[in-house]
Amino acid sequence: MTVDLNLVGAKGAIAEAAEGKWGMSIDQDICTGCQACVAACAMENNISFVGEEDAGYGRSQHWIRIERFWEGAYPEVKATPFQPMLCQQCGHAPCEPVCPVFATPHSEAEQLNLQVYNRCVGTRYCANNCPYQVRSFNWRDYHTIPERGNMVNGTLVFPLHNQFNPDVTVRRRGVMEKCTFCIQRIHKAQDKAKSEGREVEDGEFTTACAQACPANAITFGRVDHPESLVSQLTHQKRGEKHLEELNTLPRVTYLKEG
Amino acid sequence: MIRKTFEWALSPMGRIAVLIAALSLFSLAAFGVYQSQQPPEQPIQFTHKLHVGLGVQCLYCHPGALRGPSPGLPTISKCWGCHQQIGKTQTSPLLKPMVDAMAKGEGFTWVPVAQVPDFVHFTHRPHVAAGLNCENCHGDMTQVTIAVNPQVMNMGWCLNCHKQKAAGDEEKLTKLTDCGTCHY
Amino acid sequence: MAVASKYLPGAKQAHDTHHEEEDHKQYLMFDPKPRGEMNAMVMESMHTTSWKFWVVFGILSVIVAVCFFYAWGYMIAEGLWVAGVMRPSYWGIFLVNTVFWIGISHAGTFISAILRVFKAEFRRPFTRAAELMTTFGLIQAGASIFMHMGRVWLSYWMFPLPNERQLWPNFHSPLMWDLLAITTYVLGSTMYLFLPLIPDLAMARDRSTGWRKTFYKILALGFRGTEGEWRHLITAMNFFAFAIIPVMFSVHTIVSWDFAMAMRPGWSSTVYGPYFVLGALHSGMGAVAVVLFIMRTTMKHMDYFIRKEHFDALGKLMLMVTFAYTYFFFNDYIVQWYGGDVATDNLLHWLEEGPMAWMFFQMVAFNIIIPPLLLWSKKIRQTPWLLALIGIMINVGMYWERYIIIPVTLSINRMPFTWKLFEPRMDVFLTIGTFSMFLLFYMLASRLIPLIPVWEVQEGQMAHSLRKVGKAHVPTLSDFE
Amino acid sequence: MSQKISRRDFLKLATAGGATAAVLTGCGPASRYVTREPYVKMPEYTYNGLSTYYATTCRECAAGCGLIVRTMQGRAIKAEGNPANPVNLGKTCARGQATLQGLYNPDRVEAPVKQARQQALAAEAMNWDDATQLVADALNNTNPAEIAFLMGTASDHLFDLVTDLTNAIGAPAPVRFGALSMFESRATLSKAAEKSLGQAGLPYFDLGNADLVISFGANFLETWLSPVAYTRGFAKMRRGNSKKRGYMVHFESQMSQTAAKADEWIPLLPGTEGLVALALGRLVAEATGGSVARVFSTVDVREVSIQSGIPLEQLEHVASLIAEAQAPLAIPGGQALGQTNGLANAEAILALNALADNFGKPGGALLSPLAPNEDTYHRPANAREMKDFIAKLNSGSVKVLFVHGVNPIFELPKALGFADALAAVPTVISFATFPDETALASDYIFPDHHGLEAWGYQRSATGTMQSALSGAQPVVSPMYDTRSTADVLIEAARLAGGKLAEALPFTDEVAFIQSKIASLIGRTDGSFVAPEINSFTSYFQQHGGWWKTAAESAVLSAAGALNKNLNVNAAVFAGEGEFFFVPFVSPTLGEAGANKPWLQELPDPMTTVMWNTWVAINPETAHELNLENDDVVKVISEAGEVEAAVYLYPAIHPGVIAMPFGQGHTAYGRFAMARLLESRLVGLVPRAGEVGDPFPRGANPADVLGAYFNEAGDLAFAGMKVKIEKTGEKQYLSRLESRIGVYGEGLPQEGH
Repeated sequence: MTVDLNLVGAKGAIAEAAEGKWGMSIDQDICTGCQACVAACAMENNISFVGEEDAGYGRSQHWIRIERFWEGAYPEVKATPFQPMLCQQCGHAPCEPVCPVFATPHSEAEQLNLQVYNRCVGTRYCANNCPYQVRSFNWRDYHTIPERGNMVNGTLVFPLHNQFNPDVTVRRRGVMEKCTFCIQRIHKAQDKAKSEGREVEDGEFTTACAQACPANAITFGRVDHPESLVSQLTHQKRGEKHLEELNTLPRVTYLKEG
Repeated sequence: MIRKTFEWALSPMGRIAVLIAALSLFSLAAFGVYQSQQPPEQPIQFTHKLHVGLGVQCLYCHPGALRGPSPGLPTISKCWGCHQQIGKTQTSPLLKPMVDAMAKGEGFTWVPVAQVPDFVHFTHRPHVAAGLNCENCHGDMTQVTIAVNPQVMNMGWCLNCHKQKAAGDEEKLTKLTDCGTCHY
Repeated sequence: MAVASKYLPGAKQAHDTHHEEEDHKQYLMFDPKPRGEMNAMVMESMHTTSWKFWVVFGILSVIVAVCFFYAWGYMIAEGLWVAGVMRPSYWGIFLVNTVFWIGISHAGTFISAILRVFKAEFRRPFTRAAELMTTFGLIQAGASIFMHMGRVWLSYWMFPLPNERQLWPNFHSPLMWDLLAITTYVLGSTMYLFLPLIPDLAMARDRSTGWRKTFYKILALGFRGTEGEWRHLITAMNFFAFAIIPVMFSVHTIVSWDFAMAMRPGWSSTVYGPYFVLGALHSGMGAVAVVLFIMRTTMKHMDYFIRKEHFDALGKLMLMVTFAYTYFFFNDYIVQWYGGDVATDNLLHWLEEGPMAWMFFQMVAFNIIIPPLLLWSKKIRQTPWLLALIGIMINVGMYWERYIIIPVTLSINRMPFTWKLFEPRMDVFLTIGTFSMFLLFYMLASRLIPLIPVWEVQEGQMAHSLRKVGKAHVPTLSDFE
Repeated sequence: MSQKISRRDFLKLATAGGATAAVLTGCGPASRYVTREPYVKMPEYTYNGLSTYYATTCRECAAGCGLIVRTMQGRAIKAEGNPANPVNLGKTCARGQATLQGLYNPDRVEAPVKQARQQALAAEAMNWDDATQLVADALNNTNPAEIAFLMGTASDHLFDLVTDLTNAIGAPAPVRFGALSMFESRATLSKAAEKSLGQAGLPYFDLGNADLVISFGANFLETWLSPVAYTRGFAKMRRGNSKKRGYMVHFESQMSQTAAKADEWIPLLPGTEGLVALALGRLVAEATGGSVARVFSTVDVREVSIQSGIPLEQLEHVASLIAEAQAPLAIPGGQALGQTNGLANAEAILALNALADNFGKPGGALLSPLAPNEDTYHRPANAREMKDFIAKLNSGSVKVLFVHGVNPIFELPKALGFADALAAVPTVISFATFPDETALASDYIFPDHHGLEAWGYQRSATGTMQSALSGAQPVVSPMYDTRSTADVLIEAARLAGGKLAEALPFTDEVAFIQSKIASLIGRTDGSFVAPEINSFTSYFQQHGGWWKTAAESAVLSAAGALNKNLNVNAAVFAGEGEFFFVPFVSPTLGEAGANKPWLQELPDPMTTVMWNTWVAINPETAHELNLENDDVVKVISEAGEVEAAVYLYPAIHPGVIAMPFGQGHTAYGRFAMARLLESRLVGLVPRAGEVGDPFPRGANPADVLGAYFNEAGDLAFAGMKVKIEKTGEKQYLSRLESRIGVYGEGLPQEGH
């Protein structure tokens, strides 16, 4: 099932047809905001940390962040439910058409928004156009800031680099990056299933954030398979998608309280 | 006026000067290309020709190609497994580095020839599973000593083959030409 | 055929013929000088270089070397980290500069092409100055775009070059349209600068010696001033004059689409196209006023060519553009405000009451409120330094406008958790570098190129005459083209 | 031509500078050729390009979560939870995820060093033979009574080994301590369990099966005891029971992360939690019409309402919730216990559970089972015992002090004077992996492996009702010239000979571990069965430990908790200040996370502050004191003072200020410290000194805590009163959240 959104036009009633392939549901009622997903994501995807000054200036590289607002005033004050915000892998993504070099193409095969690091020239238009503000830019070569390494016999050595996940490209300066729905895990699972001559099963693998979540608030899987766990969660009454009115067709469903 | 400016080039000596300049530029470029195409220096002049000729299968030394992304280079103990039974091993000057390394318990520093950049996530398994033979990409190893690439392994080369293989199958073509298949 | 000149004060009833002729002397077109003398004046203005020039030139060169080349090199090596860009203001001052310089560049084309097409006679002495602004402004705009890019060394990927990857640039992207439009504009406007320059270069060639002679010789392409050459040249100029007008409108419209096509509150506005074009003219006119003032005060003989009448006409033009700009300004803001969309409401609230509100209101005052109040008065219009001051003010206002549209508007989006105010960092140096480079180019050009299109002035003067109709002298224009 | 990169360097996990270039060619120009060196002899379970997974135990806190670590070509790539381990069931917290940043931290002690108590890590390395001999001599030549061992909170194999060793030579038993156990008030919990449940041990609260949770300061979603297990329970309580969405009420003076997840957060004055619990008990008893139990009978509800600052209606409302709930559960914890009346508070809160009759029942208060090879519950030392220990050090009766797995100079309140006491000990030997404050103040550092390079096992103290022993094994070969402390001690004992050698007759650490788990061989009630030690050990490694398949259940009686007189005295607060001071453990950093850069970069869940310490203060109060965000204030107690920047926190009692514990290191590596930067554009406080000079990052609230204890001997950490002084400086706190979008900063009125 492929829908050419450019042919159908942005405003058609195509949302259902374009439900996509991979999707995620996040239960805000049980998300405790513990940041385990943020850490897991960083560890899995070779995301660089940027240091105090840059982090305070909006340059942190988190691919997933947990939002929290306030309601009311003391003593009736309430923190709004923690809201993990990550790339929504829109079916009709605003970031995609604006890239001049096709560094943010839509994956027709996986129905994901890709970010091809080696093609990116760093115009940052995609990040501007992302209504969810979930793209992060490599403002500098954070991984090789000299203060992070040790001098060993005259060469600068970075012990932290030993941790790099070989399945994920390490990004250099001037490149946009964002959540990939752990596409390396998708590929690995698909490859494994194919080598065993079967389809990928629901729950066989999951993204790093969903894997880590102690509350199991994040569920990942095929939204086009009605029997998958994520489909069933997504179609609950308390499911909501963010900024749906912009017709971005987000693939992440937020389950609200109640 | 323009003619006047370039008058000197029309004189016989001028023509020769232009020719020399053009030739030296060309040869410089040719030298550069040649330099970049030189196979790297390897610790041992390993003869693929000989080994394949003796009937050693590619996958015997590079078994990873069946299972995952990287075929792997043989460990020195694997080399030794056969070579310890060959008398020539101890005498051949070509094999001396291996004998020494084995004695010291050290490995070799090989220089892989078929390389893709880090931002390309190439996996051997599906390619082997799809029925490709090693020589389809790596050339005929019965002809070479040290492995050399028979062609430039760039994206156009990948895509050409992907498109050929997926001809007529829309779904497969989508999958095989998807950016996210190799780049993530 | 004789028609009444469009700009002259008309057939005023006067009694004293002598005085009338004196009156008309204040207009360049009625104050002819012999061709040889005029050519000598222009050449002299080009050659007379005081030590002050070299001091300014030296300072600017140092600034360009440090603030432009060194700073840019450092930024390429270190990453954009040294500039102020961050989430959510992924675009910063570099694109402000781009839009600003493209805006400045509009003045040249407008004055030169549109006024030429409409035969506005007052344009004659300063078309060249305006066209130079176009070309040099576009160079700065282009440089700013490249500064903005994260991996500028790969910028050639934006050009549709054949490659083994079977990849094309994405023609869906407004940035691609932008690239094409700006490239077209650069080529077109450079050609359009060059064509009217040929006769003057030929004139300079005939009056120079040494390396200058060689220089002009090459550039003048062997122009001798024969009938046939003139005919070809005029045809080409007319062709370009008509061709470049739509390009000019399209280029800034397309620049505005970078914003208008985006899904950002405050950006996604259908009026952005004409609004940007008018904004560009607004700042461009101001810049022309400044340049004319500087030329007139610093270069020899320029008070002959650039007169009060020109400032007056420019002032009127500025007044008109201000009104048009005002119209689009309110069309943009009021419609957005009335829409009541939450995100836009947040944005307007931020603009009007946030920490950058001073800039917003200064922009409104500088661009909309103050110019008409001042430009209304003929006295002010005819005072060069005042008009230059107004020009600077409008340009500051327009710079603020772009600053508000890009980093300040970007501070607000649909995710309140990420709102953050942009802080300029090393981009300030680069901005200074760009401005200095523009000035440096201009100064250099003033020494190498006749800033006054002598032949155009002479042509105008030949065509204009006073005819006695009854007792009155009526200015006339004979159209001999 | 090309950078020479050898695979062996990857293997050694070490130091090749080229490695950087290889991985970093990522998006840059890849050098044309990189070199590769294959294994000399490939481990048989390793395939090229395929990952190998090892099960081990997370050592970031004492909870004992199981980990599965993915390794590739000898490098550890990613840590994930072990799905089989009953404590965490495949999940981890952020600290567990970041454990690799400890392993590959650039600031590790790379070889044994003679430290001679200097400020920075000594450059001169010793060799391990000398080091081991030194330990042997210290053990041999010192009167056993004058040897002391100080260890971390976790009850692990090393603790068993040291216990065996000290028992054999008659030295005092090892002391276990950690800041987390201090802030968790484990001694109080154990004592309260003993008094109310009738048995000492760590109580376990079965959140998952409760439908109403009343938490008194227990920050169980952050760091408390076993946060991963409790988070799982919380999720089940909320969403797991199909009938009803679980409801949660949280009493605490500031809105912690746990409080933020509660449906109702009720602020109260610190120290009144016990009274509130009693009042609730009385109201519930009255509402349900039964007789009021003895424990609740003396309380005056109206008085409690006034003292705690909670309106009477609100108390009645909560009481009605309890009365209507099927399975209510009350949890004591956090600052409710860190008071001078902490034990009474705990008992009062447990009495609420007794009233709901949920002791030992699903959804109620249970008692954590002992680990498989544990005979009695060994709790870590409480603060009063630490005070005694310090007194002992001060008296000069300790000649040799061995420190492992704990950093008391940082973790203990300064008022207890550990740093000074250390001066009275002639020989201090630290086994620290990282150059922390205590290690630098030692005579020698004989660095232990990082947890991921080491063998071991760890008892899970709580978090599951299955008795569990989590196994650890090295997932990578050691990065540096470090040596397992267990091996050092075994070897030293062999060198020393005599009783010592007899006590530890093992060839190495693994043999010792095998001896300790040998008792489980043949047991059929566990996760696997193995007939003999070798297969048992390999299963143990493969499964990541051994645990019983069935949950334990002890029959507990509620009678003791209800039928007694309980005097909840008013809490006593030390100091003259106007604010109650509430320190809490940073949920992202924990006690020892400050040197892991990604933990530093994780925003605090509530304030979203990264890389620094803040002082949370109610905006109204701040307004009165003329304080704004980022104003640096001095927090002054009778015990000391610290400086930190203000965060106007909307959800804190106006009379309370709160500070996270975890930062303020004066050592512990580059990420735990801040460095003077060249760029001063964001408005960080300018400081004197050269660019690049390190200075403490943030502040340590333990510096203002006094030596006051509750009835169970735990530190009354929330029992201080402080005053604050504006210093006039500004420290721009790096926050992830938008100050504009969340607080309307820069806009004329609050909000928008």
